[in-house]
Amino acid sequence: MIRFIRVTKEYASGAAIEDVSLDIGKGEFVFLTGHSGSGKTTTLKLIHLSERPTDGEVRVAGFSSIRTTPRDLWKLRRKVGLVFQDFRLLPGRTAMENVGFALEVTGSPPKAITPKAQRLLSQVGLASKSERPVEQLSGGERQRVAIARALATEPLVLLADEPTGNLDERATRGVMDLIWEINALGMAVVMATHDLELVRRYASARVMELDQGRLVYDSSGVDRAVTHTT
Amino acid sequence: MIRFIRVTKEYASGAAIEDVSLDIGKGEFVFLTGHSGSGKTTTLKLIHLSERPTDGEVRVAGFSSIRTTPRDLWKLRRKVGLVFQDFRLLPGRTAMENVGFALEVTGSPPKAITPKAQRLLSQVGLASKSERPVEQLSGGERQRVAIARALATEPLVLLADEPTGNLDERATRGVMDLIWEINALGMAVVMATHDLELVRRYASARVMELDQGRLVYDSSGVDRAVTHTT
Amino acid sequence: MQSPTLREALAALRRAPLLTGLSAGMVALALFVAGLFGTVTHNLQVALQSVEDRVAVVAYLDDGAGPAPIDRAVADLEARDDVREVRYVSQDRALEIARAELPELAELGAGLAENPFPASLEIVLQDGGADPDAIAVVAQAAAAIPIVEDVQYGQEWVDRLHALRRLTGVAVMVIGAAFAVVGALIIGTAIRIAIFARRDEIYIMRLVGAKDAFIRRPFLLEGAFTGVVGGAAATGLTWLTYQTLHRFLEDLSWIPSTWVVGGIAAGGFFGMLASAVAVRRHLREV
Amino acid sequence: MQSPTLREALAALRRAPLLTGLSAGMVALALFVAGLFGTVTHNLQVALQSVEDRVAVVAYLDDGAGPAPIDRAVADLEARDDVREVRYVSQDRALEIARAELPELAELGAGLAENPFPASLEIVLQDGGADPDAIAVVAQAAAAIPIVEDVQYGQEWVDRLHALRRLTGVAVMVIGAAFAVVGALIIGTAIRIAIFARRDEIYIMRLVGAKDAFIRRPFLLEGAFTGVVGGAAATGLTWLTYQTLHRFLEDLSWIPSTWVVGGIAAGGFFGMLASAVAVRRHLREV
Ligand SMILES: Nc1ncnc2c1ncn2[C@@H]1O[C@H](COP(=O)(O)OP(=O)(O)OP(=O)(O)O)[C@@H](O)[C@H]1O
Ligand SMILES: Nc1ncnc2c1ncn2[C@@H]1O[C@H](COP(=O)(O)OP(=O)(O)OP(=O)(O)O)[C@@H](O)[C@H]1O
Ligand SMILES: [Mg+2]
Ligand SMILES: [Mg+2]
Repeated sequence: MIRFIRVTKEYASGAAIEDVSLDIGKGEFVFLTGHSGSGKTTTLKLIHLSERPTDGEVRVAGFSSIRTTPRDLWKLRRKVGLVFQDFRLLPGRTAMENVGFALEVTGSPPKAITPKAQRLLSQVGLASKSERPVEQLSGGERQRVAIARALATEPLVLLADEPTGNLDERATRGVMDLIWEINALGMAVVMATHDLELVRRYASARVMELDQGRLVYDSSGVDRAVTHTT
Repeated sequence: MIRFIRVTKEYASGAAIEDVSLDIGKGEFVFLTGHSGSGKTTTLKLIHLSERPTDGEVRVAGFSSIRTTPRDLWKLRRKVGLVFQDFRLLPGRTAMENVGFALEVTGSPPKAITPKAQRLLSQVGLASKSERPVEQLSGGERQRVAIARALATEPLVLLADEPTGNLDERATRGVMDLIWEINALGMAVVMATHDLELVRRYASARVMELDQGRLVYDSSGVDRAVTHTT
Repeated sequence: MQSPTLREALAALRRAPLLTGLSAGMVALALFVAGLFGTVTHNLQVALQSVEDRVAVVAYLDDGAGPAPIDRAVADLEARDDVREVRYVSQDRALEIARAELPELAELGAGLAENPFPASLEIVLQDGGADPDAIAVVAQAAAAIPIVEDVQYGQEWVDRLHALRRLTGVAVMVIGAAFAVVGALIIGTAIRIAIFARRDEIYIMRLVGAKDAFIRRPFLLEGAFTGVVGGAAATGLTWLTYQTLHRFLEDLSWIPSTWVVGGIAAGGFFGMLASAVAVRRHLREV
Repeated sequence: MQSPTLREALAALRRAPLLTGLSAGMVALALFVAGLFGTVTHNLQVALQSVEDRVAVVAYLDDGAGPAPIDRAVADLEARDDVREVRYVSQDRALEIARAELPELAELGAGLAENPFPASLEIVLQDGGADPDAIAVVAQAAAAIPIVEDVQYGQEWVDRLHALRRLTGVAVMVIGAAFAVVGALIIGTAIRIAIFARRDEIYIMRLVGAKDAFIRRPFLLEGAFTGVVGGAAATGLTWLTYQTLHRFLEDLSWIPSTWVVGGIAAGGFFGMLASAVAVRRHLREV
């Protein structure tokens, strides 16, 4: 599903990712941990090709960082759900519209859009606020809208950057359970987080740790087999 | 220092804060907790008067929400340091410039600005990245720039909205120690957080809990005396 | 739900009415300038035409020519395709005209033993006849008539008019082109700024998996809308200016309505085009 | 560190050169239109002036007037404050002129027993003398000279010229005002959009405790800068257009340099003012 082949990403200021190779299979659940600035966000950006590696190759759902042209990026993006560290919702639109937009863009039948978006928003606990412009939502509420949007298109891979950074324990549990459930149905998940508590709680997930751009730990070691338990 | 007198804040969609009275003294350290959407951010906004109460009165450092005109807001703002849930750094500028800007605005002598900003950035662990435009910083790095900026002007009150939401354990400890230290010198701190771990660790701080806009718990109870231990 | 394109365009209008309004206003102003220029050009054309209409070949007649041969000469000349009208000017009338046009001649008059002005035929050519060659042909035909003593056709005037036509032609083209470029740049700029203000949004749309065409379409619609609204407003402004001027300059005439319709349509088309260019460029940059 | 105002303004330019460039470009275009209008207005003035210069009172002399009284009459009239020049036109010269101006008279000539045109004095008035009343005074003075038989001053022409002056005055004012408003709106709009694109920044500055004046100053500087750069660019564009037209219209003259300097200064001042208005409004809204 996701494969990094000796990937390096250099910024003007230095390498954010250095010589990382990894392989994430269909339906795997991976926690990406590491200190602030270790390269978690950069790794996720490389996966959905909003950054291209300066060296090496990234392959995701059949798309290669070497061959995919900017014109074709949308095809990849429809297979990848994104939750950003800074939410990135469309301003001036309601929670509903933000989720609906992702569905529309990916060509859902117009009739199915509203009920589906509504269902997702209920699942993240925002049913009552679905008609609220996102500017009028609290930080945690926005984050949940972002999660609902990412899940809306039933992606093959979910990339989530600190999706629980603004959530309290209850909301975190709700969101995690939802993602865990969908993951069980076959969606791969890569979640960047520094909440070690969370990592410990979902102990059956695979854990990768980055340090200064290098992959320093991978719980599945040499053996890449997936053990998924609910 | 901070006093809410039966404060209510109604939005079109309902009350975000309802009939809250509180009193925070000089040099107090307060954790503001509560579920997502319970009104933590709104409370902080009311304190620095970027929102005005629809009912009741907010008094902060000698300024009243009833009498302070928009023209005079800057005077209040210079006494209040702010760390936002979404950072709110000035785009296109370096970490250094962001911190320096706050100092400049508040009338620091030009010569003192650079060394002071540099010192603050070192304290949050960003010495080596001070000349980097903030767009090129990771989430946690941005958050620390925001914290350095808020502390730069030596405010009477520090308002911090989930200041550790994007920080790993190590960075969290660094930042908390810094804030705790400055608090010991007399700066009041109101920190909204849902990290109960953090609240437990700094057990000597006062804790207030909001639920659906109401103040449902205050650890200092009737007795408003401050017990500060390091 | 309505069509996504329409909805997005409306959403943009709803979210940033100021921005859309300002863009439309800017386009209106640019097109207003074009409208004023159009009015000037149109009136220049009208004025030139009326001067051209006065271009005539004058055939001076023998002093002794009788009414019958004169009538025949008139009829012969009027039968020609390239002649619109032939006017007979008697000796007396010629003197009168001369007196009115040259103050010095007012002194003349009864004092003269004999009227020194000959009778003449003024031959007005068909439209577009100000071409020197066409005039020469008519002049030759007139000279061939026996009672015609001499033919004059204001060589100097014809040449001058021709020069004027060329000149105004060039001026209209140069200034018109300048205005067109200005208008184009203003519309393009307004839309680039509108897009600039919405760059985050475009970026998010791409991340969510929107095709470029999907992102582009609402902007095109918005551009066309802006152009049409701007064009209509420009027409209104031009009309107001025209009305104000008309009070003082009664000769002023309103531009042909085809120009108005064409202008508004061009505004719409152009707004769309400018949007397309701006979005394409922006999408390439992100 | 440099002055915060200058640094902030430069920072804006550095961070969003596109936006600043576009604003300056828009201002340049607006002022370019003003420049073209200025060129037209200026040349209209020049043309009117040259027509006015031709307004003269003509005093027809007795046929028998000798050289001495004529010289005295010329000297007397030239001594007047409101007279610029007096030209003597002999009988022969009058006939020559008449022949050149009226083709019909070409037929005359040797055939005439006696030259029917009287000699005359053409009295050219001082600048601004086209006022009908002023002309009447000079005409009376001329009529009082014994050898003067009659005085003419093209009543019709003077009236027409007066009407034309009034007309162009109105037209220049109306169209000029329209252009000024257009320019003002474009500059204001460009700067409002620039501010709109930076609203987050302004908001953050306020939260950090910046005084309104502190926030406003860089925008004012930026506005002034935009205005001056726009004005200079507009001058360049106008000059290019002028050069192009000049090749065909040799009579065209370049606008006075005071206008150019004034225009650029006005652009700067105006850019600043527009910024001030836009920022003030924006700060009130936030
Ligand atoms: N656009 C950029 N230009 C230059 N350097 C960058 C850019 N984006 C990130 N970096 C640097 O690359 C390193 C890795 O950044 P990244 O955002 O991947 O960290 P992270 O692991 O997500 O950290 P955090 O937990 O703080 O979000 C950091 O040192 C950061 O400063
Ligand atoms: N501008 C607004 N307009 C309308 N409703 C708002 C607005 N801002 C906040 N709200 C609502 O007020 C309530 C309290 O919001 P607030 O941002 O204070 O929550 P919070 O405690 O900070 O939550 P979180 O932990 O998720 O950041 C929420 O229900 C939110 O939807
Ligand atoms: Mg990150
Ligand atoms: Mg909040």
